[in-house]
Amino acid sequence: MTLDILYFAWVRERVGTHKETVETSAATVADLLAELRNREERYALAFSDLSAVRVAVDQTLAELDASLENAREVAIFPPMTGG
Amino acid sequence: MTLDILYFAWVRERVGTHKETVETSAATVADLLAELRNREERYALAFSDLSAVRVAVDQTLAELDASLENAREVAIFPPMTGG
Amino acid sequence: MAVSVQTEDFDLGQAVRDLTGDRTDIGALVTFTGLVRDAADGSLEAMELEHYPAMTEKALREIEAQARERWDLSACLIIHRVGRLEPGDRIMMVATGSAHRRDAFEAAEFLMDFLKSRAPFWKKEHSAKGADWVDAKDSDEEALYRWQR
Amino acid sequence: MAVSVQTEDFDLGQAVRDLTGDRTDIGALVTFTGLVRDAADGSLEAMELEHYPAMTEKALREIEAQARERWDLSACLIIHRVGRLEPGDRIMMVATGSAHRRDAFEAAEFLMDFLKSRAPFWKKEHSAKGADWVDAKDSDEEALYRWQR
Repeated sequence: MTLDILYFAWVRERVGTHKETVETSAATVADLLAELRNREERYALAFSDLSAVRVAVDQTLAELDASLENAREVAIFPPMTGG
Repeated sequence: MTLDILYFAWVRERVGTHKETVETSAATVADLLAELRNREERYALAFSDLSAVRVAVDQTLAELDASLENAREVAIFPPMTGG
Repeated sequence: MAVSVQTEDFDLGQAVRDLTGDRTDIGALVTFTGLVRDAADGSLEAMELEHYPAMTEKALREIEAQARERWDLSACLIIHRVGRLEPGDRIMMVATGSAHRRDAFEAAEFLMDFLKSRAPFWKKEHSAKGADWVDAKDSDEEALYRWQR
Repeated sequence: MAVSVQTEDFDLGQAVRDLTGDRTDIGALVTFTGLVRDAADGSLEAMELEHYPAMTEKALREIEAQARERWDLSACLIIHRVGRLEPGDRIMMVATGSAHRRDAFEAAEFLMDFLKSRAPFWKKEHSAKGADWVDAKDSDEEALYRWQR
């Protein structure tokens, strides 16, 4: 499956890109993060503490164990600081 | 003692005046109200239900048993509806 | 730190600009505006606001002082109109500024709860059927309980 | 019923006038304005607001819909700025209008609590010492608990 992955705030800075397209067979968000962590050091650094990371699947907030079935876009970012 | 008495809202309408000056020896607000009630029917009507009446002594909210010692001005009115 | 009792209308944006100016220590600003609400059947013609002039400003200042004592407020404003108003007209406003939103929200609610039943204003509603003094609500009296300590 | 994500500033008074218009069914209107607060030592130079454009409006609309479901709101507005802001600048505002003040106050607090930690915005603070992403506060996460039912 082809997924667009977006990064925001310090996750974006650590990964070094705002957006990339990946080919993956990850079943869940957690699987995808594990796959990325194993790929390169910069991902391992960005996702070293999973409690500091929030995700959205297709523009909706999701848990780490959320399924990626039919997903088109995953966003990974730190806890939000709006308002 | 000489006291200015002010009336507001429907208390004013029932008493029929906004302000009057009375000569009284009432020790408390409750004494004053009793004195007025005995004076004329319109006061008896205005103060028939003391739970519906609020008072201020010298521009400060007070209880019915508040002393009138050194008081200059007493105001009598229904529960307030500001805001 | 301002209190005004007036017949004229006010502008919410301008009032807040006057209050905060160029300050950079206010992170959170809450306002409440009370407006004349028409009856469900559209029968309200006017609302008349009577007050006790010698006491009103003093009462508002005391309520404001209590709010400033309980919360960390960097700015506070109360404007209350008196006289004849029509449906949709602004009746009054409060504004509270603080470093933190919880202080600003709680202080604004506190000011409103006390203004409702501890400031010497009385509302009379005029309609084709006649004029009636607005009854104080038990719920407004009960709203004060939560601020007891 | 309006949501806007924008770089431009907004005017609180105008925003409220646009929202309420000539309506006469709103008795209570609450606004919250968030402003860039300087550091205690005056060292903050700028705040940069990043967001997730494809998600932001959707998230704000969902938060607004939740508020409208829980409270009797006759008007609701969220404006959130993005981009570079300076100390004292307005960051965002919400406005809630209702027949009754408690609904307007609670809904505004609810909107703020959810905007703080459930809308995709991230703040970065710039000072002479460098730039730092603002940490989410535990207290903001805890603030959500009181809305659970």
